[in-house]
Amino acid sequence: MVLGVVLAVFFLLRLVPGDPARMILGERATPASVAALRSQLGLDQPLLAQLGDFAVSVFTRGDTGTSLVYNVSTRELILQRAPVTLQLVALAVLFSVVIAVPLAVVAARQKDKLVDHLVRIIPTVGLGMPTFWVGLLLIILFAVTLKWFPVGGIGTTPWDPLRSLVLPALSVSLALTPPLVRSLRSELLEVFSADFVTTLRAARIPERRVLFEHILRNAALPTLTLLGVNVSYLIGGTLVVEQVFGINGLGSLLFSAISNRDFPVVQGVALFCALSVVVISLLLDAAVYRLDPRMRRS
Amino acid sequence: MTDPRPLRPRRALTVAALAVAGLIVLSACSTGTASTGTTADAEPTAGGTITLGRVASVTSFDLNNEITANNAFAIDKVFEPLVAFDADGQIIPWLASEWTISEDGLTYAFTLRDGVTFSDGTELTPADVVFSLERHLAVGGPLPLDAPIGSIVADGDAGVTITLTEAYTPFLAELSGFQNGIFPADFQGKSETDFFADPIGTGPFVVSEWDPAGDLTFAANENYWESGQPYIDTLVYKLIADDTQLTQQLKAGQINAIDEVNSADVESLKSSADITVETVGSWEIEQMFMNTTNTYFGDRNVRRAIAMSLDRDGITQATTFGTAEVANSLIPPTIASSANDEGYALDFDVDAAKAELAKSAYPDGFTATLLIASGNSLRAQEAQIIQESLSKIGITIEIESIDIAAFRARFFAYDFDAMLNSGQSDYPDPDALVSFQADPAGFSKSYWTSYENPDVTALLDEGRTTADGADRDAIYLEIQKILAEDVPYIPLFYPSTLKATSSTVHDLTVLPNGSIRFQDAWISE
Amino acid sequence: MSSLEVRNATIAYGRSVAVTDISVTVPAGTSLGIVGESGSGKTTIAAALVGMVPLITGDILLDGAVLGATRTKAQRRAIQLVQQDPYSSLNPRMTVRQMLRELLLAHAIVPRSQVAARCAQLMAMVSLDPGSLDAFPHQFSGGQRQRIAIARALAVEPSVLVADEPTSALDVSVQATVIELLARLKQELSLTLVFISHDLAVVNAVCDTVAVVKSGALVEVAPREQFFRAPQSPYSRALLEAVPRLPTR
Amino acid sequence: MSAVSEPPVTVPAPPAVRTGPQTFLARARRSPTLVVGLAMTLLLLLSAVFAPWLAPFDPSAQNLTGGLLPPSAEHLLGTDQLGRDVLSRILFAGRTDLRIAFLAAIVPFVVGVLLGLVSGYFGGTLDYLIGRLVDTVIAFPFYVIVISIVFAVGTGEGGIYVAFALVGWVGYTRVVRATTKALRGSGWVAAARGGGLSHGRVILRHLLPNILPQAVVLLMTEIILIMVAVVTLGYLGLGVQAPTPDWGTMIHDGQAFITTKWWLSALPGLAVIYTGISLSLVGDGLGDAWRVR
Repeated sequence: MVLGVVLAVFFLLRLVPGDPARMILGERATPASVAALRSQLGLDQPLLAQLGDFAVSVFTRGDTGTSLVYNVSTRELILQRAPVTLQLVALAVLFSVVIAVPLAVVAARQKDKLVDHLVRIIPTVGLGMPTFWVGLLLIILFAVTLKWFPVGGIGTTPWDPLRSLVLPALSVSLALTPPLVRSLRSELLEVFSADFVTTLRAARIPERRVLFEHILRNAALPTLTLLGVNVSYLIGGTLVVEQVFGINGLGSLLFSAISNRDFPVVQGVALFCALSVVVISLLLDAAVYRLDPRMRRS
Repeated sequence: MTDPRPLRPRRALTVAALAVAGLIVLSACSTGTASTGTTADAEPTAGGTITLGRVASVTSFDLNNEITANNAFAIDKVFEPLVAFDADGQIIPWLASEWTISEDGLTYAFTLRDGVTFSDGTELTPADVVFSLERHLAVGGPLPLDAPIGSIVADGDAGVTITLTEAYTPFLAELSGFQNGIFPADFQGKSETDFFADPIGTGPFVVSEWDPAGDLTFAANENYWESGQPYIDTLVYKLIADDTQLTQQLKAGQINAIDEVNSADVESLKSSADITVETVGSWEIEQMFMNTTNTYFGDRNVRRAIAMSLDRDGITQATTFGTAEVANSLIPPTIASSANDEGYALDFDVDAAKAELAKSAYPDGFTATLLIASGNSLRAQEAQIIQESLSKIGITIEIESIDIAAFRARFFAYDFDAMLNSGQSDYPDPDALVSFQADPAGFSKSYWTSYENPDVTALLDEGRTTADGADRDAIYLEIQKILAEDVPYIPLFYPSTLKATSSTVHDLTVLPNGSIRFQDAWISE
Repeated sequence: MSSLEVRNATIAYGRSVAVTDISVTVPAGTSLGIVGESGSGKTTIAAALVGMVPLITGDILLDGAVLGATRTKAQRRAIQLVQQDPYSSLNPRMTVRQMLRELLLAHAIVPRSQVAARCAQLMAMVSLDPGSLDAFPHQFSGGQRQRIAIARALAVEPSVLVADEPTSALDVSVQATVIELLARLKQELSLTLVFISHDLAVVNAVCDTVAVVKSGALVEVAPREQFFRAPQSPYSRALLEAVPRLPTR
Repeated sequence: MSAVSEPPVTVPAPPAVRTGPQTFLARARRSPTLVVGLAMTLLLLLSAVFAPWLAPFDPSAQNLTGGLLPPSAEHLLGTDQLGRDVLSRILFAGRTDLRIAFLAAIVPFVVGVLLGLVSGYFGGTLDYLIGRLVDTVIAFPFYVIVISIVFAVGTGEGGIYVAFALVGWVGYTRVVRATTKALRGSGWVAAARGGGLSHGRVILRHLLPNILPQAVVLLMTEIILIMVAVVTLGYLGLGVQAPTPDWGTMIHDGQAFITTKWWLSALPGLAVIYTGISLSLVGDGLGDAWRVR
């Protein structure tokens, strides 16, 4: 599957018109110097030879080659940029859960009351929100007007990086929260009416313990599964948000690489994203497996 | 040294230059500094960091192989050429303190400035100059030395003599480019790759931390030849790929300066008390290019009709918010021999445009495509105005907006009807723009328009060899006149170099090529 | 009216063998009851008879002709199945008329113009009101659904009907009426019937021959009267003794 | 007990017998979500269809000296940089964006549902291959693949249709495949096959109607996602070509003035959100009304 992603990216990119050498040298460079650079970068090799070199590089060094533009190893570039992106993803997931769980609990407990209806509107609003637009509004409101957070970038003083990630993570999580609230709410409703909950209640187990130890635990499973399904969407959203907030993570690396036709970097980032999706999905599966005794038996 | 014709500096520039005239001690020849300084009386204070936000990272210091601004404006902090230009585009002495040009224009004898050392403390010698320029000749690169150079010879302890095979008036201007900076002979024994990874030059700054895909940190060169300079300790080039972010981060005080200001943002930046916006005339010119091999655009009457149907004032005002100057000729007023005030351009007149189109082979109009690069909202706006304007004379324009790499691929293949793009002079000589945009023998075939006019070709050959003066002026005025009548491209406006800084930053020298001289800059508080 | 024969059949679901080496013959127009406890492989045999599950070894013969691994349209039509659970055996998004009509047309059983009449006739055959032809499955009770399932099976005019525990999902009160219906139809339409059940009483009521299956193997095949009077195998005896009260006939 | 002839059992006439559409309509009428959603969508569609009559100005008519005017009686939502009426442009942009979103949703819907059906019904090698293909496309960050395809095919509407035709089917395939797998084992599918019906007929006449409601609900979500993507592409300058108005381009063009003339970016964004809410409510409502007991 990962192989499929890489191959698709390799050929897709080469279908795209545009010459990396031209992008590096600019519009007024002479054809001679462009040709020289093309041959220096190996772009004049036949496509299959390029694919061969690429494959060798991936399997022997775990690298998709040297960046055409930056002239450094793609692996190095990605490893350097990945932490901030992964932090952003992690924080966004955290926010989503922190926002979604209480909302869903409140809505489920007050089923069909006003609160429930209000909460149920959230998914409908959230689905149609362009992430970049939400980001813009958050910047205007919380950074420019209220000055609570930096407008973008990643600061360098100890607390800055975290503060800088708050608004971007919020933008991403606002897109992710709606489906979470929706599924969690309906799961909770089912669990609330389940026999074992009635039994627990009848046994005078404190309501709080029922909620946290039994109900949430059961409702958490489908939520985790849903997160797994949305991992790729989540990473995609993160890449766009990085642009809006001027964060130099994988997203900005990828977008500049796409527009510069920096093939090795685009391939590398796509490979990394695909691997991340696989790894995160596996981790979530493992979590579900641990949490769900039924899964362990079968 | 020849005597470059006095330019018509813009009023703002003159005022700024006067304000700092008594303040900065430069060598006798280097005058004319545009400056952001609002505190004319203040003494520069040493120390501090300036963080400049830029939309692209610095990817290479190999000056002979680079052309793009993101690299050029970092290279020129480290490497310096023999001669330079000031904020008005005048050629000034730099590593060479003086020079003589022989009567026939073939021999240039330079004398190196006293006491110049590289950042590692080794002394600058004529051998370094010979090595550097010869390496550039060997490499060629995207900005090759076009001058017909015969020989480059070291002459004693401080002399370098360059002999041309024929007269080439733009030579000094060409030498002033960043790509002709001087580096140590033999790269101090290192490989080229190693040397440019940790470059050593005579410039005011040295590279201290560098992520080719991210930020670059410069430290002041302790051995800089202008004593006391640079004032600041550290200069950071911070990569912020998004325009809006650039502006917002400057406003929020997260950075001190931004390299490229969107004209739309100028008003809101100026309204902010802690921000200074510097507007300096550039060597750039925004144009609509027409492919003369195209059926319709090959018709001179069609091109003239289009020129007359465009309200260039309106376009300039609506798209640049008063930051740019309406263009009437190919050569901007920041470069000698500009015909901007000569009244050659075809004026906006819809009726005359219709009459002109009636004389063409396509009196009833036609449909054509206007190619633009996506992600550039300025061009998108211009394109829409042009589209609307041409519809008034019966020409239907379809706008095709494609990403920059695809855009370049298209026009390099001459595969376009008309496009919006900008011309840019690399050095302050009229020949640069004219050669690139009107020479059918050049690789770009008159900026991919395939425009060819034997009169123009003859004139531009003559201009290259005629010494600076009234005769040379006349040649370029004549070229601009013919171009204004044939209109292979319509000059729209001359964009300004726009820089914004927080008001604690003083005395930035903004150059007309878009670069900034930071050795004069200082930071208060 | 057709005869059905199973010869040395071994049937597997996935990798686990469900039924091993069974042989049984059902003469034309007679009925065979297959009994055994749940999990013994009864349903697997039913599935194999109608071609839903392939045989590993052995053959199924219809009127002496071997049925191949992939059956022809006519062969599939000849042997019809009535499934155990009437709640899942009817497409929830089709009306009864749509279901019947589709089959009548697919096999060109009657001309297009007579489809409506034939649908009504089929409903009458299973004792349902033809007026409810346009209702959806969820609007019927379990017993009614099982009648619809039978009508659907009969629509293609099969010669063999396989009924897989047709009453086990129904209320006791309606079980009898469905059994009676099947018995009547067998008689009226001269069907060859394979009746699968764990209920010996029902088998006794409907079947001419009884086959006992245990753990995927055939334990005993005997005519009904002989089986109920003097079962040969100990397992059959145990089965019979487990029935509290044997209905007499 | 001998051969019986019992009296015909009659099914009770209405109210028990109600045909499908009636049940659906009845439920639909009782679902406030659907009613509100449909009303909002209707309003949206009307404003899009009747934009030429509703809009006070030609959306492309420029006035270079009357740019960036604040809202006034003449221009209810002010003017943009080129002096064009913002209200008119928002109305016309809706027309463009909705048309593209709906059209671009068709091919992926048809392809995705069919692949899901075929894959889930037949299983085996084909199913394995389709499953891997789905995994591959899903592992791609969505915007990366869409942007790359748009680069390859060319910007503008054509590129958008191709891009979504290539990636949009996965969602349907994944859901439909899972559902079909679950339904394949059900008795009525076996019965249909046992009745001598062809695979094609079983898939199209029996399985399709059963998975269609789910797919249509998903379609609503996909239309919203496509609309947001079209707007995002417009924002990046890769979408609809000027001068055709588009909400994304409008947001981008207004962004430079966001601190002084916030409505230029905010209003087109709100229009996107309104569309999202409308369609989302319709999707939810349909889901409720279609659910089979």
